[in-house]
Amino acid sequence: MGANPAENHPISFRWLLKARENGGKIVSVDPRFTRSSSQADLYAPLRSGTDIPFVGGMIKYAIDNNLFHKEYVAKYTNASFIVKEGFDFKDGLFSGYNEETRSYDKTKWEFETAEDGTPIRDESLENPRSVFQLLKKHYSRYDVETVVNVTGTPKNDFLKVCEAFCSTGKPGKSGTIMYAMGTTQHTVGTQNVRAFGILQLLLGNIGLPGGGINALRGESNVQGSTDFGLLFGDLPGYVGAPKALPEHASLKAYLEKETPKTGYWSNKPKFLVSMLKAWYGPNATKENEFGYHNIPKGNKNYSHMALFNAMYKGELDGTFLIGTNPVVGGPNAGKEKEALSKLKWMVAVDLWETETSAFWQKDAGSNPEKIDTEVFLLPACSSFEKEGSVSNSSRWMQYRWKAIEPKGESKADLEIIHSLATRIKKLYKNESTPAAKTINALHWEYGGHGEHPDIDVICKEINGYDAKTGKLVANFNSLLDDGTTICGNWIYSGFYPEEGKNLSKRRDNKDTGGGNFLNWSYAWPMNRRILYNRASADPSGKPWSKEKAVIWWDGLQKKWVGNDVPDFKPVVSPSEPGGQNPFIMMKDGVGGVFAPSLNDGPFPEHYEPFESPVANLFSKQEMNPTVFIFDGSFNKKGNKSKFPIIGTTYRVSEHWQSGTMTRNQEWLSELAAHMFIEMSEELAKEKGIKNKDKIIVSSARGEITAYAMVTKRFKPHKMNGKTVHQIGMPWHFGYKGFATGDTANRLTPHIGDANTNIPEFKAFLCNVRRAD
Amino acid sequence: MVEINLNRRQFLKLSGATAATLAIVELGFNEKEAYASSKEFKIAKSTVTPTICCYCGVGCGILVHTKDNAVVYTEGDPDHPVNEGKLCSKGTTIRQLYTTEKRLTKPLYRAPGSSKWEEKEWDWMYDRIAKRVKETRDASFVDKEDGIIVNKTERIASLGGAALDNEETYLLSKMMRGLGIVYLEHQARI
Amino acid sequence: MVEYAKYVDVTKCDGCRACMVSCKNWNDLPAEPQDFLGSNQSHAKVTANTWNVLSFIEHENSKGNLEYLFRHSACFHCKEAACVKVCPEEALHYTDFGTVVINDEKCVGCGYCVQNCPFDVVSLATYKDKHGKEYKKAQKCTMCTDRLEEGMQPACVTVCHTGAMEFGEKDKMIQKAEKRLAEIKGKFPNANIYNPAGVGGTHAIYVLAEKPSVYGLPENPKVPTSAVIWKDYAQPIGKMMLGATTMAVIGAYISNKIFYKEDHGHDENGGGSNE
Amino acid sequence: MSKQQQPVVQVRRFSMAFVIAHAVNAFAFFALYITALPMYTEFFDWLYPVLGGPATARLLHRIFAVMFITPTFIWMIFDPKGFKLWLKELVTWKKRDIEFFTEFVKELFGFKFKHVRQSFFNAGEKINSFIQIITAIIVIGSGFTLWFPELFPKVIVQWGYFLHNLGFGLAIAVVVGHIYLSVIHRHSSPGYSGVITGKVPAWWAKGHYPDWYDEEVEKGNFPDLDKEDKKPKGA
Repeated sequence: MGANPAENHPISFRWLLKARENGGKIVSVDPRFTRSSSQADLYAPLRSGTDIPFVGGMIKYAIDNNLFHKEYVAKYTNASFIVKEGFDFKDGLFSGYNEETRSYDKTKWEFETAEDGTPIRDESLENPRSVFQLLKKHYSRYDVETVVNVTGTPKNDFLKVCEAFCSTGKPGKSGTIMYAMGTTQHTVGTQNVRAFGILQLLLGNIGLPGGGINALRGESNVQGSTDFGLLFGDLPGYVGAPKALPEHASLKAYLEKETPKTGYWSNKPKFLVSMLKAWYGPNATKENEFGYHNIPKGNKNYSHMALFNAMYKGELDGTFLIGTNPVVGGPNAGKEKEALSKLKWMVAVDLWETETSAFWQKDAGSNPEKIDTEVFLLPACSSFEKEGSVSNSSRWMQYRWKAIEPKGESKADLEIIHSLATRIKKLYKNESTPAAKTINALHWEYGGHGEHPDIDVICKEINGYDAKTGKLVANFNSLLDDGTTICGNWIYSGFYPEEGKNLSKRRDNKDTGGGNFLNWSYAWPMNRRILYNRASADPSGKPWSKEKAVIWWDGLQKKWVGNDVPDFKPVVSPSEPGGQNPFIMMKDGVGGVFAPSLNDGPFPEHYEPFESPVANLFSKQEMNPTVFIFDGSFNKKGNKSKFPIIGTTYRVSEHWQSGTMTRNQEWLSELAAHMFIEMSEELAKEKGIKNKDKIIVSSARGEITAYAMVTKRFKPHKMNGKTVHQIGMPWHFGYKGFATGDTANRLTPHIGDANTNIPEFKAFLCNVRRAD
Repeated sequence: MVEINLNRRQFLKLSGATAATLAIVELGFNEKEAYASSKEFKIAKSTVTPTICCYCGVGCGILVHTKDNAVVYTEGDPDHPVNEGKLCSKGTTIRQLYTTEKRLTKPLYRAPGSSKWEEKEWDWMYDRIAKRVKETRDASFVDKEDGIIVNKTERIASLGGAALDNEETYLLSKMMRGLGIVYLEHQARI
Repeated sequence: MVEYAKYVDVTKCDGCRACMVSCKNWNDLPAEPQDFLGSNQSHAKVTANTWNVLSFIEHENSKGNLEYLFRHSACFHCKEAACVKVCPEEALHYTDFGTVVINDEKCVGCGYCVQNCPFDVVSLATYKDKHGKEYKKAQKCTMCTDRLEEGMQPACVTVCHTGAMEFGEKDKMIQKAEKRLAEIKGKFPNANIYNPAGVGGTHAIYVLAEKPSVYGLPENPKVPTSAVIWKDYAQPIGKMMLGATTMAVIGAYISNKIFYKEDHGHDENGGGSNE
Repeated sequence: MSKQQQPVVQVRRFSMAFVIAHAVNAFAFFALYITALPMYTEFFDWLYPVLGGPATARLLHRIFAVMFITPTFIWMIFDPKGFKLWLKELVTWKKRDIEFFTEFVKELFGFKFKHVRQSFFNAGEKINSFIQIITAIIVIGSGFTLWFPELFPKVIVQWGYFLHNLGFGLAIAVVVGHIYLSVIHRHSSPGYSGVITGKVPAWWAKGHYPDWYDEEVEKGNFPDLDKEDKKPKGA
C-alpha cells in the first residue's frame, strides 16, 4: 500500500514472492493495477489521497471483530494510557486548534500521569478516556459504507483486504506493510504512516519477523544521508538541530529542554557532546560548551519547498546541488526552474549535465542572456569508481569497493567536499570575523594523499574514539558527555570497533538464524536487524510463538538471547523495571497508538488533498488544517470544475527518480523511452482519446504533452454515486539524456505534509485533452 | 582486501561425462585457470569488485568486472543475502554508468549571461567556488539574533546527497553546518 | 547427451525486464529505441539487437477479471528448428546443450532463417566493416551458450529475481512445469505448458496462464511445410538433377568421342547423317 | 559431303534483337547462377571472397535478376515478329515433334539418327523454351517474394524459397543440356554461332529445320540449296 515494489523495489518483491510460496498472501492497494498488483492475491483500488479512510476502516474492522492482539496492545502500546480531560475531537478538529496559526496547542493532548510523571494505565482498556476507547470512538466513524464512499474501493474488495490482513493479529502470524512515496507524498503523509503504525500495533505485528511497517527507500543512501543529518531539522543521529530560541541558546539549555528523562534518548547529552567533539576537535572544550555556539541556528521552515520559495523571492545567493535535479523532481518544477535564475551562483556536482545544472540553456526554455547565475558543474564519479558505504532500507551499512579509476577527470564526492572545505577554510585562515571564527573552529584533518582524504580517518571519526588515547570505542554505550569521547554519528557507533575492522565490509553470508545474516555488513544500531525485537516475546520474555521467535529471555544466562542482537538492554530481565517496555526509543517504552507530538493530531483523521474533486465526507475540514500554505505564484490552486480529474505521479521499474541515472543509460532508455499518461478506457472515450495519441495534461501550474496510454488497469472510481476519473504519469522525464519527455512535476503543487513538508505529488487536479 | 566467496554462484549441476567436458572457470580470479580459447570468454581474466547498487534502497550486491581499465560486465552478487545474484533492470544497467557517452569528464563553467559551457581546470573551479562562498557568507553571516548566538547564513543552500556514501554525507553535513548553512536539504524530503 | 532447457513460468514474472537488460549487458548489444507502442512494452518483438522482449498483455479473462500478463519472449531453441533446416551455410546449428546458435563466421546474412522461423525470432543485424561497408548477419538469442560452456546459466535466467526462469535438464524442467501447471490450474483454468510438438519440442519451455494465442504465440507452430519440401525434397532432387544432367552430358560427350572415332566418316561440321 | 573449301553459305536465323536478348539472358543466368551458388551449397563457399562477400554477392544477384528479366522485353520490342513466331511455334505441336525425341536421344549419344523434319524451332528447343519459361516465371516470381519479403505474407515467402529452389533446379538441368547441345555437341556448333551472330550455314539450317528453311526459300529469303548457283541474300 503506497508502494509498488515490483516496479520500484523489485528485489524486495522477490522476498514477498518467497513468502507467498510459504503460504503468505500479497495484498496490493493502489489506484492503478500495477505490476505488483499482477502478482497480488488481492487487489483493491483506492482513490489517491484516501489511505486514512482505508486503514481507518481496517482499524475499526480489527477492533469490532476482536481481531487485535489484546495482550500486546495492553502491555506494549500506550492504548492503556489515560488521556487528560479536555481532549476532544469535533468535526474534523482535535481540541486546541488555533485557526490563525493553523496549529494545535498540544498540551490539550497530554496523558494523565502519576506523581512521579509516569503515565497512568488501564490495562483492561475499558476506561472511557483510555487511548484504546478514544481510538475506538474515533474510528467508529470509519464504517465500511463511508469508507468505500470516500475511497471508491469496491466494498467486497475492501472487506477481503480487512479479513486477510487482520488475520495476522493472531500470535504466530505476522503481516507487514510496505510503503513508499505513495503514502508519504500527501498533505496527510505522516498520518498515513501513523495509521499503518496503529494498525500494526493493534495486530501485534511490530518487532516480529515478517512484521513491521517498512519504508522502501527510494535511493541507495537516502537512509544514510538522513542518518547523517542532511535535513535541516536534524544533526547526525537524529539529534534535533538547535533553533534560535532561548531554550536552545546554550548547550546546557538545549540539553535540559531536549533530553527526556526516560527511554534511550536520555543519553542524548553523550551523543551530542561526542559529535561536537568530532566537529570542532581541540576547539571544542568544556569551557566553550564544546563549540555548541558554532552550530547554526534558525527558526524558519528550511525544507525543500520553503527553500525554493525563498530562492524565487531572491533570498538566496548561492546553492550547492549534490546529485539532485529539482527541475525534474521538485514540485511545481517549472517554477523551481525559474527560481534558480535568481541565484548568483550555483555549484552542481553530478555525473551528467542535468535539467537543473542546464536550467539557463535555450533548450530549457530560458534566455541565457538574461540569466546572471554563475554555474559550476563538477563531474562526480559513479559509486563503483570510489569507495565508501551506503545504508539500505534495513539500515544495513554496506561497503562499496572501488572497481575502477574515476572516468576522465571526474572525482569522488568525498574528494570534492574535502577540497572545497579545505580551500574555504584556507581563505579564512587569517581572519577573525564571526563568520571566520566558526569555520576556523571546524576541525578538518583527514590526512590522505593529495586532495583525497583518508576514508579510514573519517570512518573512525564516525564510529568514535577516546579523545585522549585515540582508541576506538566499541559502541555508543561507551560515549560520554564530558568531552572525553569523540563520535561523529552515535547511531553508527560500533561499525568500526577496532583498528582495521570496518564491519560494513563483512561478507559472511551464512544465515545466523531467522534470515538475519548478522555477520554480513553492519546494521545500525548495534548490528540489530529487527527493531523493537523485544516485542516478539511476551511480557514474561517467552516468544509469542515458535514460528515468529526472535529473542527471548534466558533465565539461566540472565540475558536476552536469540537470532538477533536484542534491541533492548540485553541484561534487563522481564521482571525488572522497564523489562516489559520494548519500544526503547519512546519516552514511555511503549508503542504510540496515540501520538501527542504530531502537528496534525494524535490520531490520523481523513482530510481531502489540497486539490480534490470531492467534498470531505468525514467532516467540514476539507484539507489538513495544519499544513503550511505558501503564498504567491508558487501555490496556484486548481478547482474541480476546471480540473475535474485526479492526477498522480509515480515511477516505473526502468527509470529512477529524476531520470539522470537512467535516461543517460541507453539500455534503460530504450525500455521506457517515452513520457506517457495512463488513463482508463472510460476516460479516453469521454475525451475522444485513442491509445498512443499525443495528449495535453493541464493543471493550475502548467501543461505537459505526452502519449496517452489507454489501459484497463485504470478504472474510474465509483463513489458516493459519482464517477471520478484518475490518471497517472511517471515523473522521470526531462529534456536531457537519451529518453526525453515532458516533466510531470510542472503540474504538481507546492503544498506539503503538516509534519514533514513532503510535497503532495500523489493527488492533484488536472484535465486532459488531445494535443491536436 | 575484499574477500569474495563465490561458492553460491549458480553453476549448472552437470552430471557425468558432460561436466567433464565443460571447464568451470572461477571467473578468472586465478589467471592460470582462465579460459583459453580462440574467442576469449567475456569475463575471463576480469577483475571482480563487489559493490552495492546505486539505485533504490534495497541494497543489492553487484559484482563489477573490469579489464584493461574498462567495465566489461556487471552482474548480481550471488553471495549477497539480499539479492542472491538477482537484479532488476536498473541494477543490471550500472555498467552503463561508466560506459555511457553522456558522462561528464571535465569541470564545466558557465559565466553569467553566457549561453555555453566552458571547460575549466579543477583548481580554477575550486578556487572560484571558495571565493564565491566566502563573499556570500561574509555578506550574509548572522552571528546573533535577538541576543542568541546563531552563527548562520540564510543566503546559501545545499540540496541533495541521497546517493552519496555515508562518509561523504558525514563530511557534507559537517562542512555545510560548519559554514553556517541552515537551508540544508536532500531527497528524503521529496 | 543430456538435453537442457530454459523453463519460463510466466505466471511468476512481475515484468521487471531485468532479463532484457541482462541479455544486452552480457552480449554487448546496443539499444534500439522504438516508437511508443501504447503500453509498457518497449519493442514489438525480438530483433537482431534485442534478443528477448518482455511482452505486456492486458487480458480480461472469461470471468471478466483483469489479468496483467507478462511474457519473456526469446528464441525457443526448437529441437527441430526451421532455421537450422533452411540455413544454406550450416551457420545455424544445434549445440550439445540442445540450443540453436548461429556461427557468426559462417552466417552470410541471407535471411532464410528470418523468413522461416515459426516464431519470428531471427532477424538480420546490419554491421559495418572497417571500410564502412555494410553487411548483415542473422542474430538471435543464443541461450548464452558461451556461458553454458563455462558451466554458468544464461544471463536472463541468472538475473531473474522472481523465479520465473530456470535452466536445467529438460526432463526436470518439464516435471517442474507439470507440477506448476497443477498448482495454477485453479487460478488460471486455461493454463498450459508450451513445448510445441510441431517443432519437435523446444528448449525454452513455457508455463502459460492463458492460451498461447493470448500471448501472441502460434497455437500449433511447426517447421513450415514449404521448408520441409524445399530442404528435404526439392534441394536434394535439384542437386540430383543437376548431377544427373551433368552426368548425362558428360556421358554424351564421352560416348560421342568414342563413336566419333569409330565413325570417322562424319564431317566435323556435324552435318550428321544427312544423306 | 565435302564443301569445306567453298565459302559457306550463311543464312539469317535470328534477329539481332534475339541475339542480344539471348546473350543477356544467358549471361544473366550464369551470373545469377554463380552469385547464388555459394548459397545453394556449401561446396562453393569459396566463391564468396571471389564475389566480394555475401552482401556484394546478394547485390549482384539482384542486379543480375533485373538483367535476367529484360531479354524478354528486348526481344518483344525490337523483334516482335520473331517473338510472335516463337510463341506460335510453342503452341504448335505435331506428330513429328514426338518423333524428334527418339531420334534426339540417338543423336545425343552419337548414334546414327535421322532428322525428323522440324520447323523454326525443333521440338527439343520448344521443350527447352517451355521449361525455361515456366522456371523463369517461378524463379522470378518467387525471387520477388524473397527480395521484398515485407510485401508478402510470410507463408508466401516461405513457399517462395521452395519455388525459387525448384525453379532453379529445373532450369539448371535444362540449361546444362541446352548448352551441351549448343556448344559442345559436335553437331551443334553452327547453332552456337547462330545464336552469337544470328547466322547459320544454310546447309545446317536446312538439315535441322527443313520446314522453316523451305518456307523461307519460298519467300525468297534464303537460297535454295538444291540450286547451288543461287547466292543467299543474307550473305
